[in-house]
Amino acid sequence: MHSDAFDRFHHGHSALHSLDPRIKVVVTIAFIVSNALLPDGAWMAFALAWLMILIANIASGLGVGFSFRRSFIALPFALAAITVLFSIPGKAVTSFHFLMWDMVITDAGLLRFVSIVVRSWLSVQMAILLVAVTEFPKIIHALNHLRVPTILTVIISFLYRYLFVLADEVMRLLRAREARSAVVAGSNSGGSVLWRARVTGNMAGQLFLRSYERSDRVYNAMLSRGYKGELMTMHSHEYRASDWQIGSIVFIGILIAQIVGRLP
Amino acid sequence: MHYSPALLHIPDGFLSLIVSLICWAITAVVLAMAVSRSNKALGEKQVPLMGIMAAFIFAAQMLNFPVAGGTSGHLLGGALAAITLGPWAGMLVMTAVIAVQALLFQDGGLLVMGANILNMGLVTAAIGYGLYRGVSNSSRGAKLAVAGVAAWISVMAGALFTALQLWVSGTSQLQVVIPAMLGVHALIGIGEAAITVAALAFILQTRPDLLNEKSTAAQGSRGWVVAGVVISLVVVLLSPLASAFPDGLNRVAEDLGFIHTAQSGSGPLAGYSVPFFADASFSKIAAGTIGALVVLGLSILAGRSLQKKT
Amino acid sequence: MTEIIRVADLQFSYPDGHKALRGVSFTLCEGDKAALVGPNGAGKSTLMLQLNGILEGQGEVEIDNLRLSRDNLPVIRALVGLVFQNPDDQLFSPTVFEDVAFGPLHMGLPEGEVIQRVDAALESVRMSAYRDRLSHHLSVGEKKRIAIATVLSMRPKILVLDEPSAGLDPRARRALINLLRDLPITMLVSTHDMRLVEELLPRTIVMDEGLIAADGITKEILGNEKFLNAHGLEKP
Amino acid sequence: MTEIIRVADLQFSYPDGHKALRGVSFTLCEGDKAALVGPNGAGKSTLMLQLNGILEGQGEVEIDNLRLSRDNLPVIRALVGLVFQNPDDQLFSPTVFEDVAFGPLHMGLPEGEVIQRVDAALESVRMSAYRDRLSHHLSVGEKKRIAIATVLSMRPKILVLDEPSAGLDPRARRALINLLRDLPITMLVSTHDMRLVEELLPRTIVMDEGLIAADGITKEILGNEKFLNAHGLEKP
Ligand SMILES: Nc1ncnc2c1ncn2[C@@H]1O[C@H](COP(=O)(O)OP(=O)(O)OP(=O)(O)O)[C@@H](O)[C@H]1O
Ligand SMILES: Nc1ncnc2c1ncn2[C@@H]1O[C@H](COP(=O)(O)OP(=O)(O)OP(=O)(O)O)[C@@H](O)[C@H]1O
Ligand SMILES: [Mg+2]
Ligand SMILES: [Mg+2]
Repeated sequence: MHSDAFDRFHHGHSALHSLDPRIKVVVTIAFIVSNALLPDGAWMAFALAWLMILIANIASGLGVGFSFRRSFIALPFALAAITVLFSIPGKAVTSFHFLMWDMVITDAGLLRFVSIVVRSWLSVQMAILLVAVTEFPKIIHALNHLRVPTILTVIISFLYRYLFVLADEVMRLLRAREARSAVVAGSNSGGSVLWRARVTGNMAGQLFLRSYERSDRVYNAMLSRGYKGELMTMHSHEYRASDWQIGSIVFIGILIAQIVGRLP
Repeated sequence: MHYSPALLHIPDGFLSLIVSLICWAITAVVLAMAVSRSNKALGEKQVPLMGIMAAFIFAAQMLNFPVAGGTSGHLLGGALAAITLGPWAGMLVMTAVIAVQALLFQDGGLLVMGANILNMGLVTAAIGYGLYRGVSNSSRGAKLAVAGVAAWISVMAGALFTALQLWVSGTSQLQVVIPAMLGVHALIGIGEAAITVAALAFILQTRPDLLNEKSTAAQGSRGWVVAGVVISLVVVLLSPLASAFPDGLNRVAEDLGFIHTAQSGSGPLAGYSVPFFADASFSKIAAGTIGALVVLGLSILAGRSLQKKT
Repeated sequence: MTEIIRVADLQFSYPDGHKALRGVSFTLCEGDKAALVGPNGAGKSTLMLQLNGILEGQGEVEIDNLRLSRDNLPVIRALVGLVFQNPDDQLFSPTVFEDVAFGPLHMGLPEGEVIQRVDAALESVRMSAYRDRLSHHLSVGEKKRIAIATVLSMRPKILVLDEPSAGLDPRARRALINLLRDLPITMLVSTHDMRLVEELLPRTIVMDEGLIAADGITKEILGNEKFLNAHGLEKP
Repeated sequence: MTEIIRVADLQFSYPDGHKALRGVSFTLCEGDKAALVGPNGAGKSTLMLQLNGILEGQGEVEIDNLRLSRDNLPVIRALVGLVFQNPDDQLFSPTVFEDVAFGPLHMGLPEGEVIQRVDAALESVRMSAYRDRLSHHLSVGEKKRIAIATVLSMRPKILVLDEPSAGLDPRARRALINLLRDLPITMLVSTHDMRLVEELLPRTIVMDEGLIAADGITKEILGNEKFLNAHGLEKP
C-alpha cells in the first residue's frame, strides 16, 4: 500500500533543487528568524519577504503559486491570536455585539493580529519550499553537518524510513476495524465510548509490539552487515561557488528587509 | 489517509523571538543531558529501537476512535513513550517525532520548535515517566491507573505551557487562552489517558517482560518521581489559579520585565480584561480539581475492568 | 441461484490520482467460490475494499440486493466478511476471544448471543481450544484461522479473503484449503497461489490494470498458458 | 571442492527456554546451492542467524575454516551475507545508496572503494538506475533485489537467504529465480516454495523440530512423497 502521500518532495532539476542542503536549511531558518525580528506593521518589509518567496517559487520550477496554495495549514492557529484584536488599547475601528458583550476592534489590535498572521504565513511558506525542493534524507544530512547530535539525526532517519511502513500498518489496522464495524439493521450499536477507546488502545499496543519486534529484526540485519555500535555514514556534500552566491543573495535580501522594516 | 495536525503544534510567527529562544535554550540543555545519558547508558541496540519507536509514536498518532458528533479521540504519546522506553529515550523519541512533523509536514514551526519540543516532548515525558516510576513496583491496576492520570496531566501540561508561551509573547490574552486551551485539552487528555492505559494493558498482558523491573524503561532514577510530581503539581495548581487570577500572573510577569521585552513595546495586556472570564474565581479551581478526580476515577475503573478480563 | 454480489462499471482512483479500477463489472451468485487473480498492482485488493464500502468509487455495487450507500454501510458490513492478508492487522485485541467478539459486540448483540457466536465461529475454524489464548503468541497458520473466525462470528453471507495462503507452510496451507472447502458460504478469494485456485475455486476472475481480463471456469482459464503469461501469471 | 560452512552438533535455546536447535550438523562446499526446507517453527531462521554469530549456541560453526568466535565475528560477518525475509527489515536507510553502502562502510573501506562496490552490487542485481531512490518508494520485488545488493556489496563468499520469494507475484518471482541462478556464489536458501527449490537448488536440507531430517539431492528428496508429508511438506 502507499503512504507516499506523506512525501512532500517534488522532483525537479531547478537551481533550488541542486542547491546544497546545508545552505537551504540555514537560509530557511534565517528567513524565519528575520520574520520574527520584524516589528509589527512593517508592511514594506513583509512585502519584500513575500517577494523573496515568490522568486524562490519561480526558481524552484514549481510555479509562482506553489507555496501559497499549501500555506493555509497554519491558519487555524490564528484563532489563538484573535484576542489581541480586542485587547490592545487604541482607536476603535469597528465594534459589534457578541452575545452579551460589546466587542471593540482597535486599530492597534488589528495591526498586531495581522502582523502575527502574516509572519506565520510567510514563515510556513519558506518551510514548505524547503521540503518541496530537498529530499528529506538530504535535510537529515544537513542537520548532521550542522552539528545536531548524531543520535538525534539517526533516530530521525529511522523515523523517516519506518514512518511509511508503520503508517501503512496503521491504515490496515484501521481498515480491518472498519470492516468489522457492522450494525444489525434497526439495532443501536457501536459499543460504549470506553470500549471503543480500549480497542484503539489495543491497536496501539499491538502496533507497539510489532514495532518493537521489528526493531529486533532490524538490529539483526544491521549486525549482519558489520554494525558494531557506531553508525558510519557517508554523504559528502561539497559547496560550489553557486551555493555561496545564492546563499549570499538571500542573506542580502533578508538584510534589506530588516533595514526597510526599521525605517521610521 | 492523511496526517492531521494536532492542536498543540505552534507555528512560526506566534511566539516572539525571545520566547522562542528561551524555550530553545531550555530544550537544548535537557536534550544535551538526554543525549549524553543515552550514549552512556544504552546499548547499541537502542539505536534502531528508538528510531522505530519514534516511527511508532508517529503512526500511533494516526489511530483514532469516534467519540461523538464527528469528533474523535487520539494519542499524543509523550507519556506512553517515556513509560515504555524510559525518560531520556522517551524524550529523544518525542523530539524526533516533533522535528519530523515540523520539517516534513510544517506541523509546528522551526524557530518555535524548541517550544514545541518542550511542551509536547520533554514535559510530557517527565510527567509520564515520573508518576509511573513512583508506582512501577505496585500492582497492575495501580500502574495502569497512574499511567492514565499521568497521560491526562501530561496533555494538560502541554496545553498550559503552550498557553503561557503564547501569552508572554503577546499573542493571546491570558484570560482567554488559558481556559480555552485547558478546557479543550481536558477532553483530549481523556482520550490520551484511555488509549495509553489500554495500550499499556495490552503490553503488560502480552509481553510483560518489556515493562518489568529489569527493562531499560524501569531504570530511570527515583529523581524522576520528584520531577514528575513537582511538574504535575505545578500544572494542577497553576492551571486553575491562572484562569482564576490572570491579573496576578500578569503583574508578576510585568514586574519581572518579561512581558515588555517580549512584546516590542505595546502593552497588550495592560489593565484590560475580557468580562466573561475575569470574574471567575474559586469555581475554576474547583472545576479543575473535579476534572482531575474524574479522570482518576475513570482510570481506576478502566484499570479494574482490564484486570478482570485476564 | 440468486445474485448476491453485483458490481457494475466500478471505477476508482486513489487520492494521488492513480486509477486503480477502470470499470469493473461482475456478478457472484449465492454459493459461488471464485478466485480473483492478477499481477501485483492489478487492483484486486482495491476491488475487495469496495465490496463493503471501505473505499468508495463510481459505479454500482449491490450486495444481497442492497445498493451500497452511506446509509446501509453498517448493514452491508455485516453481510460481507473481509479477511485481510496479514492476520496481525485483523487481530488487534490481546486475546482470541476479544478479537472474535469485536464484530458481534459492535453490532450491539446481547452478551449471551455474542458468546454463542464466538464459540460457534471458533468451532468452525477448529480453534475452540484457543479461546482464551493471547493472539500475539500464535503461529501464522493459527492466526490465519482466528482471523477468519473474527469474521465468521458476524455471520456474513459472503467471505472475501485477500491472499489467505501467503506465508503459510505447506501443512498450514493444506489445512486452510480444507477449511475453506468445508465452509458452506459464498467466497471471493484473491491470491497468487495458482494451485490453491485450481484445487478450491471452480470459477476464476482475472484482473489486470484495473480491468477484468477474463471471467470463467477455472480449468479453462488455467489451461490457456498464453493468456496467463500475458497477464503475469503462471500455470499451476 | 573446499568446505566453506561446517556446522557440528549445534544446539540452541531461546532465552524463554524454547529449544530451537537440538544438534544440527552439516557441511556446505564452495559453489553449493542448497535449500533449507521444513515446516513453520522447524528452526530454519534460527539456524541461519547462527551462521554469522547473531545468535550463539553450543556446538561448532566454522566458516571458511574460521571457527566462529567473538574475535573473528567481524571477519565472518563479511564472509556470510544474510538476507532477511522482509526487505523492510533489511532496508533501514532512507535511500538505496545509503543502504547498499552500509556494509562496506562498516567494514572500514575507503570511500572510493565503497562507491565502487555499491555500483557493482547494484549492477549485479540490475538495479543501477535506483541508486538515489528512496527505499520506501520501491515495490516488493525491487526491495528484494536491493536487499540482496546490500549484502553483495560486502563481497560475501556465502549468500544466506531467508524466504526470498515470499510475497512476490509470479513475474517478480521468476525474475528473482533468474537472478539467483546467475549469481556465481555459494547459497543457502530457506523457503516454503518447493518449485523454487526444484528449479534452482540442486541440494536440499530438510529440517524439522530443530533437527536435520534429511540432506541430499533435491530430486530424490522431492520425489519421496511420503517423507515430505511426514515433515509437513508437499511435492512441488
Ligand atoms: N493508498 C494508495 N494510494 C495510491 N495508490 C495505491 C494505493 N493503494 C494501492 N495503490 C495502487 O493501486 C493499484 C492497485 O493496487 P492493489 O493493492 O489493489 O493491487 P493488488 O492487485 O491487490 O496487488 P497485490 O497482488 O500486490 O496485492 C496499484 O498500482 C497500487 O500501486
Ligand atoms: N525470539 C524468540 N524467542 C523464543 N522462541 C523463539 C524466538 N524466535 C523463534 N522462536 C521459536 O523457535 C522455533 C524456531 O523458530 P524459527 O523462526 O527458526 O523457525 P523457522 O523454521 O524459520 O519457521 P518459519 O518457516 O515460520 O520461518 C519456533 O518454535 C519459534 O516459535
Ligand atoms: Mg493486494
Ligand atoms: Mg523463518
